[in-house]
Parts: sequence; C-alpha cells; structure tokens
Amino acid sequence: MVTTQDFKSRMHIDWCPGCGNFGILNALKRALTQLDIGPDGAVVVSGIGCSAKLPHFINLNGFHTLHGRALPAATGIKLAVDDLPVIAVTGDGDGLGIGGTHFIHTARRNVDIVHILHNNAVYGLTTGQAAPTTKRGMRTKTTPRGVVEEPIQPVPLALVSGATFVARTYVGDMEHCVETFKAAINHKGYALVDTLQPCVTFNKIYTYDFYNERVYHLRDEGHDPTDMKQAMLRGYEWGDRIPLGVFYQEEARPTLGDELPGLKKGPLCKRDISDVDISHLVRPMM
Amino acid sequence: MVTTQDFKSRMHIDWCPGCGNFGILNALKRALTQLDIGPDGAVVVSGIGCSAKLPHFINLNGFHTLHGRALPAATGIKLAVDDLPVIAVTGDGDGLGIGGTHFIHTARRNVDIVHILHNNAVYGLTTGQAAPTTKRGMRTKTTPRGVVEEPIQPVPLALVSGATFVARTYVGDMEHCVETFKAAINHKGYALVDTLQPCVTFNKIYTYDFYNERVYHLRDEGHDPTDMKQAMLRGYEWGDRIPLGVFYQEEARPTLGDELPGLKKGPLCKRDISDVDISHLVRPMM
Amino acid sequence: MTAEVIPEEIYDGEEVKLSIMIGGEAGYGIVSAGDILARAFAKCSLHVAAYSEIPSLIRGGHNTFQICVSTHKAHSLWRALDFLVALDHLTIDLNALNVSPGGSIVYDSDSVKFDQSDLDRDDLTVMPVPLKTLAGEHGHADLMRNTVALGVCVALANYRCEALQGVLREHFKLKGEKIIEANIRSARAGYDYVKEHFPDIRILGLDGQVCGRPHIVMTGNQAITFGALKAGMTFYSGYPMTPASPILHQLVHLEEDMGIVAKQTEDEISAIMMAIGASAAGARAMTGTSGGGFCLMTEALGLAGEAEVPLVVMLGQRTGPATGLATRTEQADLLFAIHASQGEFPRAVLTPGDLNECFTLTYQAFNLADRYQIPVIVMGDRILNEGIHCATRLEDEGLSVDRGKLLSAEEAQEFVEDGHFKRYAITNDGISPRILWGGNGLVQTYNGNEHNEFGDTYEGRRNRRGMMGKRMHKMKALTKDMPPPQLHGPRDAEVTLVGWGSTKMPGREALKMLAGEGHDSVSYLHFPSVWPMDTDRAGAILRKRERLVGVETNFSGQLCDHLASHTGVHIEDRILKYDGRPMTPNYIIQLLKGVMGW
Amino acid sequence: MTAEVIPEEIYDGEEVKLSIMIGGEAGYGIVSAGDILARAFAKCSLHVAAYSEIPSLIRGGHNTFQICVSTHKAHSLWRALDFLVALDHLTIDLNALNVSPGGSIVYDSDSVKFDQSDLDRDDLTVMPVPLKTLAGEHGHADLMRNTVALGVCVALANYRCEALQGVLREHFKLKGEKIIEANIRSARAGYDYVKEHFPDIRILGLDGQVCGRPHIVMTGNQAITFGALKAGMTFYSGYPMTPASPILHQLVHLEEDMGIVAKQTEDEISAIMMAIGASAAGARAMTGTSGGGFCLMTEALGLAGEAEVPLVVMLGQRTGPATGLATRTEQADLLFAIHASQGEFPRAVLTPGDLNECFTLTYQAFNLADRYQIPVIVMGDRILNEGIHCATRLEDEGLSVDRGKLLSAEEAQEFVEDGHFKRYAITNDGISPRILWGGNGLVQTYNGNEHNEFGDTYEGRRNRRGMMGKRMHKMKALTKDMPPPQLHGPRDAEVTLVGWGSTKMPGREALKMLAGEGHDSVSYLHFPSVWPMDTDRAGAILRKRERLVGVETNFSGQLCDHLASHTGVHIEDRILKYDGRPMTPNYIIQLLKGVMGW
Ligand SMILES: Cc1ncc(C[n+]2csc(CCOP(=O)(O)OP(=O)(O)O)c2C)c(N)n1
Ligand SMILES: Cc1ncc(C[n+]2csc(CCOP(=O)(O)OP(=O)(O)O)c2C)c(N)n1
Ligand code: SF4
Ligand code: SF4
Ligand SMILES: [Mg+2]
Ligand SMILES: [Mg+2]
Repeated sequence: MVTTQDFKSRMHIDWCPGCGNFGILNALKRALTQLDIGPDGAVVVSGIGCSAKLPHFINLNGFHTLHGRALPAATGIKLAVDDLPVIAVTGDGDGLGIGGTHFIHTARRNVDIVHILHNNAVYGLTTGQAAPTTKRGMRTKTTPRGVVEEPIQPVPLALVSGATFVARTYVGDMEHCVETFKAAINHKGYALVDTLQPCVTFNKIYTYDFYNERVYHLRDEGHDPTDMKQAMLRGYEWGDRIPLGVFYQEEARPTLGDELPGLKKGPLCKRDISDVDISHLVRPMM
Repeated sequence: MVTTQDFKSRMHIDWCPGCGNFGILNALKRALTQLDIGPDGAVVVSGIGCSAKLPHFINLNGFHTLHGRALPAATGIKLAVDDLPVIAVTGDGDGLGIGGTHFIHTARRNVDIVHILHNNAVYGLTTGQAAPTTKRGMRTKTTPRGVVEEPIQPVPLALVSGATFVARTYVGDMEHCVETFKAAINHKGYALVDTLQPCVTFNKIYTYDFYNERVYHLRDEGHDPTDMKQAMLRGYEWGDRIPLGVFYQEEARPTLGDELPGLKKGPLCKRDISDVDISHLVRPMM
Repeated sequence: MTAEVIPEEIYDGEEVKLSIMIGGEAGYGIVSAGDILARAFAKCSLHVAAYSEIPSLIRGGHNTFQICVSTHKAHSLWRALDFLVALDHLTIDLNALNVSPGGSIVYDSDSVKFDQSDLDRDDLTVMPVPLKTLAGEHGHADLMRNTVALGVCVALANYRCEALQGVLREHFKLKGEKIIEANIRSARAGYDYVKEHFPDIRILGLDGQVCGRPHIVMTGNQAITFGALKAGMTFYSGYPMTPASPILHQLVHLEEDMGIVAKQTEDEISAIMMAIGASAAGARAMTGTSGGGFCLMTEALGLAGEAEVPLVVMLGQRTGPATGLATRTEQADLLFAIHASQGEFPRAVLTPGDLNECFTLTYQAFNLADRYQIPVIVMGDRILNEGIHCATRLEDEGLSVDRGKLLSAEEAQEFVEDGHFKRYAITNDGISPRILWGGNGLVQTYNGNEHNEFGDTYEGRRNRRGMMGKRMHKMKALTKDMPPPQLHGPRDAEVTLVGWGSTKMPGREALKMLAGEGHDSVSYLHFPSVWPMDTDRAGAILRKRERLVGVETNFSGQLCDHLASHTGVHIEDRILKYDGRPMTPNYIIQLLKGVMGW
Repeated sequence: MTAEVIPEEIYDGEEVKLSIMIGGEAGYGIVSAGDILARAFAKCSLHVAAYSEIPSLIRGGHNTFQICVSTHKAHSLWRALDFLVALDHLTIDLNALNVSPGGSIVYDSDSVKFDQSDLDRDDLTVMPVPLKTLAGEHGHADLMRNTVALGVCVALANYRCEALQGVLREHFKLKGEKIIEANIRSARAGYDYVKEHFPDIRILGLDGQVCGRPHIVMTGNQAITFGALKAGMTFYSGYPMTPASPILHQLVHLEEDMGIVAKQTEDEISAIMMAIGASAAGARAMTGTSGGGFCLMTEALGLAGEAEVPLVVMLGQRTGPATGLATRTEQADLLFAIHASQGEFPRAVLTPGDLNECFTLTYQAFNLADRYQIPVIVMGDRILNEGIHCATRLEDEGLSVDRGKLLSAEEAQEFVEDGHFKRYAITNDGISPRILWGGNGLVQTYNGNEHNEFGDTYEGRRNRRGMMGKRMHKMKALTKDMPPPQLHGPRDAEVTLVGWGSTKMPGREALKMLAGEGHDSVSYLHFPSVWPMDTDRAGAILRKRERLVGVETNFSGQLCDHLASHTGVHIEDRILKYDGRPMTPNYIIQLLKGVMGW
C-alpha cells in the first residue's frame, strides 16, 4: 500500500511560504497514493521555473529538463516506457510562451500523458515578469504600464488543439485538485489540467481571495463534458465566475501510442537489442 | 497610379505549374494595386518553404527569413517602420508547426500586420511530409499509414489567441482572395488570412476540385463577424461545407504599436540618433 | 603512436572508368533514373559513385545526376564526363565544358533544338536521339523518356542491357507487370537506337568487366540508418531537413517490421527533446537534422551533457550560412558542432568519410553514447548523406552492443542510499550508473541543473567542482575510444593531404588519379573523428609527415584551425571549396599541383 | 605591433581597503541593502565593487552581498572579509572561514543563536547586535532589520553615518517621508549601537578618506544599457534570463523618456528575430540573453550573417552546461559564441572587462554592426552584468554614431539597375549599400538564402563564390577595427597573466595585491575582443612576454585554446575556476604562486 509519506523527499522545499505550488505537490502525492501508484510507478517531467522544481520536492522518478521543453521530453519518455504514467509539470511561461508550439502539438498528438500547467499568471522564478496568462493591464517588471496583450486562455487553446481531456482545478480546493489529477492520470490520452496556483510573491491580482470569491464547479451546473461547444463556451468564462472541473473529455480517440505499430512488440526500453537482424534490409542493396 | 505590372519581378517563378501559390501572388498584386500601394509602399516578409519564395516573385520590398520565423521578423519591421503595411507570408508548417508559438503570440499582441497563411496542408518544399493542417489519415512521406494527429484549424486557433481579424479565402476564387487581402491590409491590427492553396504536387486530397465543391461565402449566410461565438462555430466547420470570408473582426482594440509610448516620437527608423542625451540617466549613478 | 595505416587496394589489370551525367528539368525523374542506372552497374560488381544536384525547388529547375563507374574502386565522383545525356538545353549549356575530349553529348532531339556549332568545341561527338518518340512508341512519351535515356547510357557504356532490366523490374515491382514491361521495352529501344545509329561510338570496354567482389550500393543515409538499426536504435524523431530527411522517410516504413518508433515532430527542438526523453527512459534514441535544425538543438545538446543522457545526433551539413544553398553540400559546421551549447561537457564528434564508416561509426556512436552517457554527433554532408556510394559490405565485425552502466535493479542496489538511487554517483571513471524507470522499487532523477549524486538541484561549490570533474573526466577514456586518424597511401609520402568526413572519398580518388599520372608519393590522412582527440598522437602523426596540405569543403579550413589549436601543428596550405558543389579529385589535383609546383 | 599599454594608476598614500559581507535568508532585502551601502561609500568617492550571490529561487535560500571598498581603486572583490554581518546562522557557517584574522562577525542576536565556541577559530571578534529589536524600535522589525545592519556596517567602517542617509533618502523617495525617516532612524540606531557597545573595535581608518575624483557606481548591465542608448539603440527585444534580464527591466521604464521600444517576447527566437526585423528596417536594434537563450538564437545569428543585417546581441554568461547554476557566474561560452551557427560568416565578439568597457564596447558594437552589416556579440557574465562596479566616468570621448552604408535614396541611385536596388552589390570593401524601406521609389530585398546582388535567391556557382568572398572580405577591415589587447602593469614583467572579459577586474586587483607583496613584475594582458583577431599582432604581443599564464573562469581555458589555434602560441599554465563563483585576486595569486614557485 502506497502512502503519501512514501513521496516525501529529502530536499528542503524552497518555494515561498504560502505558494500555490505546495498545493499542487500535496494534491499530486494524494492522487498517486489513492491510485496506488508508488514512487517508482510514474515519471514526473518538468521544464524550468518555480513549478519545475517539483520533481525534487517529491520522491518520484523525475526529469528536470529545459525551459519550455517538458512536453516533448515527456512524449519521448512515454513512448519508450509505454506502461508507466508520465506527468509533465510546466509553468505558464514555460508551457504557453517558449513552449507554446509543443503545447499545441502535444495536444493534437493525443500522447497519453498528464500535463499539469502551474498557472500563476506570472514568471515566478525570474522574479515577476509578465506571463502569457497575465491579466491585461497588470503591471510587472517588464510591463510598467500594464500588460497590453490579450491573455492566453489555456482551456480554449487546448480544446482548439484537439486535447481529449481538458480540466481546470485550483489549489485552494484541495479535494478538487486531487480528484482532477486522478481523473487526468486515469484518462487515456493527453490530459491538460490548468491548475490555478497563486504566486504570493509576484501576482497581487490572482490571489487566493480572488479565486475563492469566483470559482465554481462545472459539475454543479450540469455541464456535459462530452459536448465540445459547451466546453468552449465555459472555457471562455473568466471573470466574476471561474469554472473548475472537466470541460471536455473524449475517450474514444486512440492515443499516439495506440497508433504506433512499433510499440506492439512491447515497451522500447525493454527490447532485446543485443543482436538486431537487418540482413533483409541490406540484401536488396547488393 | 500603381498597376499590377509594377509588381512584375525579374525572377523566373519556379513554383510547379498549377500551384495555388500563383493565385496568392496574383491576388496580392491586385490587392496592392487597388489600394494604390506601390512596390516601395509595403514590405513582405517570409519564412522558408514554397510559400516563402513569394518575395522574389513580386517586385516589392521584402525579407526572406528563416523557417518559422516570419512573424517575429515582421513584428520588428512593423514597429520600426510604423507607417508601412507589413505582410507576412508563411507556409502552414512554417506558421503553425515550427512557428506555432509565434503565431499565438503575434495574434494576442495584435501587431498591425497581415499574415497570409499559405495553407496547402502539406510540406511542399521538402517534398511532401505531413503538415500540421494535413487531413487525418492522409498518407505522406512521413506518414505511410496516414496522419494520426488531429489537424490544426488555423481559424479557431487564431480566434482563441485573440486575433482581431480572422478570415479565410481560397485561391480558386480570385475575386474573393483580392477582396480579403484588401480587407486584411486595411484592418488595424493582426489580420490572419487562412488561404486555401492547393499543392498540386503533394496534396492529392485538398485539390481544386475538393475545394470547388465545398466552399461557400459566410456573407451569403448572414454571418456577423463581430460575434465571437458565431465565428468560433463557423471556424470549426470543415467538411462538406467550407466557409470563406471574414469570421471575426474587432476594430476597437488598440494595436501593439498604439500601446507603445516610444513610437510617439515618430518611426524608429527615421529617428535622429546622432547625439542622444543620456546625462539625466547617468547622473543619479554618481 | 601512429595513424592507422590503410593500404590502398591493388587491382589486377588497368582501371577502366566511365562518367555519365543525365540532366534535365526538375520533376522528370532524373534522380530515380540515375539511381536505377547506378544500381544496374553495381549489380555487375562495378564500382559506382553518384550524386544528384537539385536546387531547392520542386519543379522547373535544373536537375542533374552524375554517375561514375569503375572496374577498380570509385571512391568518388570525378569532374570529367564521358557522356552527357541532355533532356533539356540547359543541361548542355551548363555542363558541356565538363565533357572530356573525345566524349559525347546525347540529347533528346524531340525536345531540344541543338546544333553542333552552338558548341564552343569540336572534340565531342553529338548524338541526337528521339527519346520522347521512342518512349511514346514503347510506353509513355513523358513518363518514360528517362527510361529510354537509361538504355542509351547502357549502350554507350557498351554494357549488357540485361543488367538494367533486373533493376527496372525491382524498381517498378509495386506498379505491376504492365508498367515493368513498358519500361523494359523503353530501355531496350534506347539501347537499340544507339547500337543501330551510332555503331562507331567510342567503346569504353566496360563490357564483360566484372570487379572481383560483389558489393553493395546505397546512400550514406541508408548506411547510417542501417548502422542505427543494427545498434538497436528503437526511437528516432526528426523534422524534415535536407539532407537528413531520407533517414526519417526510410524509418517510418520500418516501424512495424523493426518494432521501432520514427516520428516527425513540430520542430527540431521537439525532435531532440523526444529523443532525450526516450533515451533517458532506456531506449536507444537518435535524431537527425542539418545546420539550421542543429542550431535549434544546441540547448538540448547541453541538456544531454549536463543530465548525462546518451544521445546520437546526425548532423548532415549543407551549404550555409542560414538557409544558404539548401540542397547543396559543404563541410562548414565542424567547429560549431564541437563547441555548440553553453558551458563545457564531454561529447564525441564522429566524421565518417564513406559508406562503411557511415554504418560502423553510427553503430559505434550508440555505444559511445551509452558507455559515456554523452551526446554523440555523427557528421555527414549532402554528398555523403544523399550521394550513392559503394562498399564491399557493411562491416559489422567487431561491433557489439554495449549499453555501459545501464544497470539492473539488483546491480543498482550498490548505489542506493536511504532508499534513493544515486543516478549521479561519483565514481572512479566518472561514469555513473543508470537504471530503467518503473516497478523496480527505485527512484531515479535526471536533472539539467547542477545536482548532487541523487540528481537533486544543488549549488554547493564543492559539489559543483566534483560534478564538473566527474563529467569531464570521462573525456579521458573516451579519447582512447575514438576512431584514430587513418593514413591512406604511402607512409613516407612527399605530401600528405589532410581531411575529414566526406572529403575522404575524393581524397582517395585523387591519390589513385595522381598515381596514374606518376605522382605516387601522395598520401591522404583521414580524420574519422575530430573530438575528443588524442592530441599527442595526432600531433605526432602530423609532425611525422613531410608536408601537409589541408583539404576541406569550406571557406576557412576548420579542421586545420582545430588541429592547430590542439596539436600545435599549423597547416598553412589549404585546398578549400565553398561553392556548394562537392569536392572532386580533379579540383584537389589541380590545386595540389599549384601548391607543390608540379 | 604591440598591445595598448595601460599604465596602472598611481595613488598618493597607502591604500586602505575594507571588505564586508552581509548574508541572510533570501527575500529579506539583502541585495537592496548591499546596493545602498555600496552607493553610500561611492558617494564619498571611495571605490567599491560589490556582488550578490543568489541561488535560483525566490525565498528561503541563502543570499549574500559582498562589498569591497578601497581608497585607491577596487577593481574587483577580494576574498578576505573584514566584517561578516549575519542575519541568519547559515551565513556564519558558510562564510566564517573567509573572515580575515582580526576581523569581526556581527550577528543578529534576535534571530541567531550563536556562541563564539561554535567557531573553529579564535582570531575573530564576535559582536551580537539585536538588529530586529532595534528595527522594531525605530521602524519595522522585519522590514528594517537590514537597514539597521547598514548602520552597523558604516559604524564598523568608522565612516560617517550621513553618507548613508542621503542614499537612503534617494532609495525610498517614492515611499514617502515617513518611510524615509524610519529608515534613517533605523540606520542610526545600528550605528549608535556599535559605537556604544563596541568602542574598541578595530578601526580601518576609512573615515575622512576621500578618493581624489568623484565617480560613478553601477552594474555592468546599467553601463551596457547606457552604451546602447547613447549609441542610438531604439529597439530592444528580450526574454527574461539571468543575468541579462535587468537590461530589459531598465529599458521598459525608459520607453517614453527615450522614445524607444523595449519588448518582452515569447521566447529568445522571437527576441532575436524582432531585433533583426527592426534592424533591417533601419532602427538600431539589440537583444540580450544568456547561454540557453543564445542557443536558441544561433540560427538567427546566421541569418544576420547571410542577410547582412546589423545586430547587437548581449550574451551574459552564467554557469552551464544547460541550466547549470542559473544565477552564478562563468566564462565558458567563448568558443561557442565565436563558432555559433552553421556555415561561415563574419561576426565580431567583444569582451568588455569593466564598467567603462561595458559602456564603450556596447556603443562601438552598434557602429561595428552598422559599418560591416554583421552580428556583433557583446559578452558579459553574471559578475560583470549584475555586479556593482565603479568607474571615474563613462568615457564617450571619441565615440560617434557611424551608420555605415545606410544610404539616402539619392545616394542609392548608383546601385539601381533596371529600377531595382542592389542590396547586395559587390563592392571593393565587401560592404554593400542599404536603404530604408518605404516611399523612396526603390525596392529592397533582404534574403537569408544565398542570393544575387538584388537579394533574390540564386544558386549559381560563381555567384556563390562572389557572395561568400564579399562577405568574408569584410573581416579584413573589421579586424583592424577591433579593440586591441591591453597590457596592464609593467611591459617587461616576469610573468603575464592573460585573460578576457570580467577577469580583467580580479586580474588587475591581483597585480595591485601582488605588488603590495613585493611581486611587482607581473602584468595582465586583457583581450577586450576575441574575434576577429589580428593574429599576427596578437601572436607578436604574446611572444614578447617572458612567461604566460592564462586566467579564465571556465574548465578548459577557452581563450588559451583560441589563441593557440590562431597565433600558434600555446599557453600551458592556466589558472581556471569553474565553481560558479567569481574569480578573485586571491585565487589568482594563490595559483600563480604555485605556477611560479614563489
Ligand atoms: C531558454 C531559457 N530562457 C530563459 C530562461 C529563464 N527562465 C527560467 S524560468 C523562466 C520563466 C518562469 O516562469 P513560468 O514558466 O511561468 O514558471 P514559474 O516560475 O512561474 O513557475 C525563465 C524565463 C531559461 N531558463 N531558459
Ligand atoms: C530550422 C529548419 N528546419 C527545417 C527546414 C527545412 N524546411 C524547409 S521548408 C520546410 C517545410 C515546408 O512546408 P510549409 O511550411 O508547409 O511550406 P510550403 O513549402 O508547403 O509552402 C522545411 C521543413 C528549414 N529550412 N529550417
Ligand atoms: S515566486 Fe511565486 S510561484 Fe515562485 S515559489 Fe514564490 S510564490 Fe511560488
Ligand atoms: S510543391 Fe506544392 S506548394 Fe510547392 S510549388 Fe509545387 S505545387 Fe506549389
Ligand atoms: Mg508562471
Ligand atoms: Mg505547406
């Protein structure tokens, strides 16, 4: 039996006190525990950012890669291990700015991974520049007169890109967080979890108070997650009311792995390659 | 008075006979002519691909840049010249694959440029690999068993990214093409024109016949381009019927240039920099 | 401390050589026709080398395909043509000057209006052949014009038409018997036309010639692909880019057969990151690209260095800078490949020079990558990757898979502390253990930030020195594992040409041609790897030569600069070429004569 | 052919030096406190050098700020501390060993439980000060603890508290009079506490000392920013990355004032491409990043080379490989910067070594970029970019804007053929004309593919040779335009240290310290630029030295390798440091003594 204690890491957790990342960390531990997945039973892959330190703060297989590049790394890992759950954690700059094209393409590829997007609407680790999700008008280190761009909305963007599981959760609602992560891990295919994660140090707009006053649960309003149109309309909702829950889920679509004939012979990482026969390939060249 | 003859280039046009790119070239010449913009009156910026050769086939200021990078180059040019129309032409691999994150961010930035997306749903110049827009199931050089990814839909993607002008046209409908390019050039802000451009050599699915049977005009069906929801629904339409026209246009939003106080002193490229005074900046450091 | 000395082959009897070029508008099957012809000669155990020149466009441009055939060994193309087969007029305009005195120009009299007097020279035979008409009579006027031309070429070579028929049959096997037959008839028609109308044409005496050993003919890309597959590569990710794309094109067809994954990605960053992910997970993984894509991969190359992930990157060079001449050849990325990415970490750069090295060095690249847990760059270029070359066989003797310290869970116990696996354990040889992820009770962390032995980010000063030292220490053993320089030709030659990568082929051909002219005191020193380098050994080898002349397909002589930096030997004389066209033995000889005052 | 000889300053009177470190948990204003203190000393015309060490995290980690003050010239930090001010216990654990014999440790007795006997040495004075209590009494216990510590430092330095007050007033001016007063009171409380409780503390005699000339104090990033603005830069695009981010942060505040655009982009590729676009359009444009971002920029660097777009790139190095130690310093990207991107094209690599060079070389970078239409890389590193340094003034004498061949429409007529402007006209000096786009009746095409004189893609062989030749020819004049090596210290020294970039600062400090110990026959050869290089001149300069020792903040000695490659001079002895911490004079001296057997 796995317990959350199994995931305790040796490292001092150096996120700011009160940071929403703690919630993500705890929810992930609880989700894995409840799914009976142990520290050797999954791989967590991160980019660079405050978010990206997560693999060191949890005792779980991990790879801390480069800024913006968690998704393709996670894809490569997933295709090679095949049977292990792979969880990519990215920041919002990480995942939607520098890594924006990987986001779109990972979604449409329907790789069977979970993508936890640490959405703090700011660049945390580099001390407070604007992120792609930063609210229009917010003053940051790089936007002293306020952000002038329309913020990226991860949920509609994922929907448009063909993601088969699109959800939002909020670290201030731990039960919901755990439940959503579990659903994402259980989903076969690319699963985006837009995770609202207050940055207590650099984002004074999207605070716990801000979210506490606004979040509501989609399931309480009879949302049908198989209906793309509904999902899209709800996905755009971001104001006085902010929906949490699964916007959209499509279970029938084959994952990338399902489509690859090369995986039929078992996981790549376990293949016996000691003496590969290529003679039938070379012969026609003679 | 500008005439289309003014745009005739010295170069031999080496696109395949029948290629849809000819239509784009001709429509662009006519649009510029009708707007009385001469060869020195705009700048055309391209990436790399069959599409990207356009600057050489038209006598017009141009910059042939790198694969995937036309949009940020066009942004830099626009911010520096300020008063000239800037037209970025990209392929679909170019603009949505390797250049995907620039696409999203240029849209949300609302840079005042036109983006003509040469949508042939295939990699032309590299002789027929799958593009992000290639139809699911199509066999290409890199997908002998058919493409397994969901195609990217440029129109919804641009809408979600905050573009203020989103249109589709088709080279088989020259009048519409000219009219759409003109509207895009006249629009203040980022204007995407998803331009259906058959690749006669490598795409045997999205042919002239295919499109001729399916395209219809949004304006004939009372579409209201100020209504984002309608735009989104129409944007998803891709099957027996394929809509052409302006899906969405928002005229009030300031462009990136409008938001930049540094441009108030006139175009950057014409600034007198022979003796810039910085003494007031250095003084506090003493 | 010496170079590996490779004696050049000695054949009985005089060498008979033939060089043919077919040229025409792009989009008319010039390249596949050339390919068929090369295979036809090779089937009969003649040596061939072949290369297509294609501008970066789809149709309407000018394509050429050159084939050089020899009874001994055709290491490379040479410049002089015996026959030029022109499907359009431009072919004659651009290439007539390269036809040797006494050679011939064949042209399609149906498509080309041409008069002998248009030519500035009268030492050539000009032969009009109604290719289109003949094709129309036996198959299809437009589609089979090139097949008729093949028959013409075989007749000119005075070779057996049957040789061609087998290859045509193979080539069109998926198109059905009707198409096969029409092609065979078309080829025969071209063959017969020549025999009938030009009975007196210069005979090269290839007929009946068979080179001793049977051999294979393929592109460098094919050999690289086979080397990778043989080494157990199961994951390849790539983004299309000349001249690397054919590797991806070939592999996607083998996914089911070989049980591998070959994936086109959204860009090169994704390609290398997927390969790094797959490799960290335990699969043998590779990516391939050209210079522009390699630029985008440089950051991840450093990740493989810092996180110690085995990785093989094929860098197929083409003419830069930037998009340059996108479908042409150059060797101008040597110093970039050696120094790419910020910071310092061990890497290996292999520079195969012919088909066999494409195969063996790609294979070895995977072993080096696994053994030292480093990125290994295998450098090709357009002529090596997409040119058609010949080899006796693909040597896999002495090659066996070595996965280095990829431990089983039991073996790994030694490196477990407090239940945590030390992915980056400090060891005597600098190489740390690694394991597979999943279900083994162990947790393993990879990290592209500086880390402690467990892989967790740690910035301590002493730790940093330890980790840098550990990683860089691997260079020591790695250096000994690198393929050493090879000396081709006489050991005490008057002058030694020095080159790397594909230049080996025209270099060796030049030795052969020079010997034919009586200059037999020339050798060629080939570097099949450039980094890391046993600099003492390389320096000693270089200093032992009487005189050194660099030969590189670039502007500045990058290998020469590199050798100067690390061995102290400055090579002043450099034969350089940077026009996007392949190095030829003729060019080397011409410039060498200038240098040597011959 | 010699180095520019820079005589080291001679001051009257003995040098008085002081080194203070403040350390504590991240997030408690250590860095801004240090900054205030540095400015306070500088206001009184003392020389300062200061540097913060911050791990890559926001809070909870350990930050330090070190300030070195001198009556003569503080070229750099030195290792030995006179006072260590500890706001937490970790500060003592990590840094107590660096306190000089006779020095003192001050700690916040409200937060740190500490006992002299915990210390392994008894040659220090330990001074508990209730920082938090004092802050609480005069301002705010948590927020003003660091301000109290500032007062303590000034007292320890035996300096005037008024010096501090002015800077506090300036620093908090936007926060209102109440906050200002509370801070001044807090500082005073710290000052008085020391004077009262530790009247016998070692006096360093700084009081009353004033260095001859007034001077400025700022970070390298500030000097770079000012250099760029003075040179007329109107466009800056960047993506946040330590240590380059502060340039962007500073510029966004100046957009209105200076009439410029400063834009954060979605990644570094976009940053460099926007700058290239703006520059092609005629604005002076720049981007800045660190190694990881520079990797992503390499492809576009080649575009600037091939399309001949002037471009300035600031590459602020940090500790690699990959993410390495993201907030620490290193000089390990030299060879990468010189060779980055596929193919060969002219570029310039400038390596400023101090504040003044940050300013002047950035300025010059724009002139070189415009004059030769090339990318120019200005290399910094964390200590140079984010460290606080001192200079007498920013020298702008002799600097004037030169836009090269950016022609007016009238001037351009000479290059018009058939109504088309020859953007890439072949000229004698290899430099082609360019014009502004728009409304001038001329059409201009830039191209990253190989092109003809009009900028249209063209693959001809002769054209290629001509264009390559044209571009590479620019190197000739460019080489003469590069800032030459500078020799600091005696011309005929027994040993000459050789370095580049920021190492100039500890290098010169080492000369001063060595001279103080009687070793006055040491000089320092600084390379303010590394590519292109007048290799004959550099070789001659190197060969003239009696003995050479490389000094670099990297693992392998990249400048030494580079010099070997191009001058033939091999520097065997290398003082290298790769632990992410800055090079110090002490480290240089210690290793130099080993090398020299002193
Ligand atoms: C190529 C590259 N560019 C820039 C950086 C610097 N950098 C590190 S984290 C980061 C952004 C952090 O913001 P986000 O992705 O939102 O993550 P958060 O810290 O908010 O979790 C940046 C720009 C980098 N490490 N690599
Ligand atoms: C960095 C980089 N990677 C790959 C290439 C090779 N390449 C040239 S064009 C192209 C794709 C062309 O497809 P698309 O963008 O759809 O344009 P089209 O030719 O169809 O107009 C590729 C992959 C390149 N030039 N640069
Ligand atoms: S900066 Fe923000 S996101 Fe980063 S650790 Fe602190 S609170 Fe969390
Ligand atoms: S390959 Fe396709 S897109 Fe390219 S020129 Fe030919 S038809 Fe047009
Ligand atoms: Mg963030
Ligand atoms: Mg396309």
